[in-house]
Amino acid sequence: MRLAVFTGCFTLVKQIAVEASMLKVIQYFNIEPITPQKTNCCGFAFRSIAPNTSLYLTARILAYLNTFESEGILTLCNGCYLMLKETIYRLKENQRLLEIIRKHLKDEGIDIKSIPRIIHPIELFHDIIGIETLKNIANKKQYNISIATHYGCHALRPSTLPSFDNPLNPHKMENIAEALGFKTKDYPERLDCCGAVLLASKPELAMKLAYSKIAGTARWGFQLLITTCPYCFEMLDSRQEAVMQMFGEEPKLPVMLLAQLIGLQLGLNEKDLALNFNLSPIDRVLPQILKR
Amino acid sequence: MNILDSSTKTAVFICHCGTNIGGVIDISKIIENIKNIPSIAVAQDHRFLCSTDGIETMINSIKTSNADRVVVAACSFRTHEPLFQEALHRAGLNPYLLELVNIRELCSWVHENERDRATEKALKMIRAAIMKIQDNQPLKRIRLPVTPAALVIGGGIAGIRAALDIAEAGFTVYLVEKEPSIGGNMAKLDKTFPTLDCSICILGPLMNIVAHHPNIKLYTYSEVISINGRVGDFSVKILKKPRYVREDLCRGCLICIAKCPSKTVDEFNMGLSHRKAIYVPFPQAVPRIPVIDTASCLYFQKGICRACEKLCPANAIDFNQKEEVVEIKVGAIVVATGFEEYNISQVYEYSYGRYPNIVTGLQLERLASSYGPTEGRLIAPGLNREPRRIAIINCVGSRDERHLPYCCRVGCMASLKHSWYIKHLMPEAEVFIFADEVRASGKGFEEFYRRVRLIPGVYIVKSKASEVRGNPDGTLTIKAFDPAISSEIAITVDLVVLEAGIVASRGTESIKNLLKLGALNSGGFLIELHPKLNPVETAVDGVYICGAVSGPKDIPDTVAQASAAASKVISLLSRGYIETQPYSAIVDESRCSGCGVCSSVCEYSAIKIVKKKERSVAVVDEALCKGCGACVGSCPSRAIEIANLKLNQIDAMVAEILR
Amino acid sequence: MVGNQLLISLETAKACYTCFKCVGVCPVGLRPNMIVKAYVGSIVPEFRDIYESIIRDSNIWICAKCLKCVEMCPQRVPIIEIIEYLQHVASKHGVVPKAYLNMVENVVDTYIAFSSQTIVTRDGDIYMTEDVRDAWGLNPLPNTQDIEGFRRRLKEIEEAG
Amino acid sequence: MGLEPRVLAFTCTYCAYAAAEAAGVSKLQYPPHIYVIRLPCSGMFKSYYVFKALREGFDSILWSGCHPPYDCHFINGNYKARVKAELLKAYLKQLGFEDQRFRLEWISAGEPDKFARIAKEIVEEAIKTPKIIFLEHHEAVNK
Repeated sequence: MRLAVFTGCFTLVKQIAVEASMLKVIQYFNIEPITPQKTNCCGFAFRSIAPNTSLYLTARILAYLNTFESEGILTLCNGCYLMLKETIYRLKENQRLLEIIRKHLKDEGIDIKSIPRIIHPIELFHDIIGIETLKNIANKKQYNISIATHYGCHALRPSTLPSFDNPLNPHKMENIAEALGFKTKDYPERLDCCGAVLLASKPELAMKLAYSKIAGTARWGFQLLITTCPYCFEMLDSRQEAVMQMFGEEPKLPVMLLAQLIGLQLGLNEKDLALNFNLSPIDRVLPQILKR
Repeated sequence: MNILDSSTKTAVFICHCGTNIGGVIDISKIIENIKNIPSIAVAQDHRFLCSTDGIETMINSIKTSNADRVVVAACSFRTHEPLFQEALHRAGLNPYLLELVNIRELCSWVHENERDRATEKALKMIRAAIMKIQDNQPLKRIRLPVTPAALVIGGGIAGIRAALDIAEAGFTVYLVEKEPSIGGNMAKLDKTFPTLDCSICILGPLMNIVAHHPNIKLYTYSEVISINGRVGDFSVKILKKPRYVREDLCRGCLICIAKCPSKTVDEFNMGLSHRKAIYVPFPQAVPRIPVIDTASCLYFQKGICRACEKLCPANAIDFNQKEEVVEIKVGAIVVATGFEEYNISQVYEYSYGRYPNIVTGLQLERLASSYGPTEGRLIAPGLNREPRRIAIINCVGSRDERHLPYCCRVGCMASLKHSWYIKHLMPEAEVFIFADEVRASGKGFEEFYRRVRLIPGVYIVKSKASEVRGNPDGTLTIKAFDPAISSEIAITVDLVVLEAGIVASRGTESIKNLLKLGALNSGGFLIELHPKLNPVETAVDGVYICGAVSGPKDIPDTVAQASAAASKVISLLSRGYIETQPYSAIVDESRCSGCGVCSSVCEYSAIKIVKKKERSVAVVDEALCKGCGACVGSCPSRAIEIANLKLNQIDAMVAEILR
Repeated sequence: MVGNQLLISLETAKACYTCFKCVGVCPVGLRPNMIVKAYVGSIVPEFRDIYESIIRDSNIWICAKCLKCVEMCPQRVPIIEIIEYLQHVASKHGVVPKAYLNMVENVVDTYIAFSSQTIVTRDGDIYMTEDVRDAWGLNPLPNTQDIEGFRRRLKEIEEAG
Repeated sequence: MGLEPRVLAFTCTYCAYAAAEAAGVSKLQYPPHIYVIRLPCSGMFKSYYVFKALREGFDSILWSGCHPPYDCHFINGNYKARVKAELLKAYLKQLGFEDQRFRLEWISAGEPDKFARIAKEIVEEAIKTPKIIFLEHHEAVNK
């Protein structure tokens, strides 16, 4: 299976672990990633200030990835995932704008010829690679580690767009963690926002949201939090220390990417999974997971 | 037929309906136009044709002009057709020589902003009707007898009230209830708003009268499985599920229950407690005869135990009882299958089903009830202690486009009643009600609202609660915004009560299918014939509905409807006969080839192929024919038609509209 | 609000029956119901002031786009579309956080919203983006050779309205 | 004035006609080009009605009844209509009529908005569709 991988700007420049770990892991499952050299911003930042431009930027990605033979686009970032899904829907609604955009795309020698399947990492692991495959990897091993799942707002919402899981009560990430031999439980902060959208414009507010997410999750006694989105990872992992310090607390919640967790189970080494970029205290759980 | 050389004389009457029609359509223009049609004997308009004056004018005009056909352009045939038919009768004409044109619902009301075109359309509609009526024939209704008995489906307060009223009038009533006892949802309530009288204390006596009434035959633990026939003559099959306890022998000592070793979830207590495998749902159950639940009985599951059989002093336990089908004949049917709570675990933000100490309104009724799981002490499930702070959230699933678009009509009052319960049981408790609106429109409701507001420790937040979240210590936090103090609030409580939306009970759809009642409203409710004028009648003659099966209702409204349905049944049964609709199929024997296709498509077996003078022809039994027209569609020779809706009449209308 | 289909039909917005559910659920303390009301009332002079103050007020930009209000709204009011519409109007009046403009500038200059930066490891080592990408065998950042054509097309698209 | 185009709606008494009346009660506005004929049941379907109306000059025909499977007041008239209507659709296509000339719809008594919506749609479609021209016999031969 060939999948075009759309990394998104933030993964590209900052959360490189998201891309590195995902590429390594999916190759193990015989998925051939296509990593295009040319790319651009998905347009999320333009949503309200220049709506047409934002549509054009996403359409450009769709058209460019159209030039590769692939069975779908794997988007590593929740924001990009929403933009790609939403743009397909919007352009279907607005034929006039679609024609204008196509004219500009043709200028560059690309075009939206077909509508690709937009794939979220959770969907990839749960539905394409499949729970049974993951169970075989785990090989009935059980860990005494309780995992909190974090889907991220734009992976699920809005429910008006097609979604890979129940937007108000998702369970696929839990299924994956359980298949890998971990414990999960529902917790009220599960679908809360990490605050990343506000990172550039209102950093203090963003930190406050991240704090209530981290502190709220930690009080349920989880040993590890997993996510897939580079922004959520930035807020919950990379900035955990700063966030907690702002409220006079110590970082306490180890955070890992879903691909990293699966990669560890596959026996991939820590460098391949770029685990040295996880700034949260993952040393607390890492030895237990590595002890296979 | 060409109206220019017509020998008929048609009278046309056009109603203004105040401004409903006259405000949009230029009626004088229409009158001018149709006056020129030679067959028109008289063309008149009237401000309100349905008024006494309108009817008298109509009769006089018909008489003086010697008209032999009448076209009335007014409103729906559903509202005034009988009235105008009666007018024809009084004017000496057969009532089926009337053609009613609906220029209100189908024209003036839907084209309010296009007066000219609406006028043109109305004119064409009226002219088409004039063309059509030239071929109308006088028709006669047939009288058929009525079986003097009624079936009532559902043994809640609505079914009980209806059954008692019909039985009191002297007719036999078969009352069918799917649960082991009658009583329905009202038996689960602790108290009723706004008077706070004990629910079972007012329901219990009625249940006992039903049980012993000479005219009522009670089938509990039974279901209706088939209904055939027509108004006045329904045949109904009732499936009696086996109780495994013989009703004729059981004395109601209930020793069997005390000795039964097997336990399962108690449905009557809304899953908040356990009952035995042999059980009566609640102490006041009618009949007070236990039922064995085979799913949890050790004998049925594993072939062991039989303790109840050994210990029963009356030898009433019979493990060999079988299902039994009873066939009855009735003249009328009342559907009173009631409501149930909406499955609110789908309202994810309120976390129902995630934490034990979140209960529905009906569950709180059981918790507060003296014969409930905690015998009247309010205990928060999961915490196993009395809650000190309680939140009540209204409109859970109701008034919500994602779930139920309609108001549940009882939640507001129930929430006030529930806060009263809580304060009554635990005067120290604090109660928070989250309601963006409190709808207190019934008698005594607003007064009750004020009374509850004044109770110390009851706080009403005038907004919808946003979310319910659990805390590690088992308490729950409600997030909301209080507009009164213009601030976000987070209230931590021990128990959350969700006033769930109301939907029709689970069996309603199958009853609808058995009765061919057509569509359902959202929420699965049955549709009344007319929301204002025929609230307890349905599209099927002889079938009546009452109570929450047609939409959410409180107890007074339910009881009023039940009595209304009963009085409809009584007037039908006491008249003793019905008149069939006369629009039956008629066969043109000169064209009929006797091929029999019509007979094969007729669902009512009304058409037989008969040999007449060496030829086979179709013959219609008018008593069986419903006038559906399936035979008309199937006939290859255009030999069978529906009376007063013949092919050439439709042709005439088509041609006239296009003229 | 993606694409210039700006005018969200009043009918869907007017479905709001002011239950305040969106306010209670908003993690940043916005008043979505007030924004909806201002949008609905923007044609009535008495409500016009609120509408204008919301547009001038930078508060509208604190929306974290978590979309919780949209999911919880019992009347399916497209709250986020209204907020983004008002943000659009505000940006037309020059009210827009600088951070957004920075991102836009970056995209116009380099195709992507962020420029290369420092990345820290758990051991305290500090690298530059390009070095890390190279070390892990990942594609380099996009080449900005033909950025001029890209810029021109962005301009034309937005003007096409 | 002038009501062009013209659309004919055959409705069953218990569902579609009830929906049309309910649309009136709710004052749902739709174009006046549509005329309603009330039949007892959609099962009275006869291709003759449709052909006749098209031949006489109607632009589009709507045939409407109760939702399958259970709503039909006469047990299964809607199924009878559906079987014949599907055949007719195929036949009309062969004869060169556009698809939008004939529509079969299920509209329950509780769906006045659906009736109004369909009425609007079908009239708008009819406006877009060119008039039917029936050739006289000799013209057809010459072509």
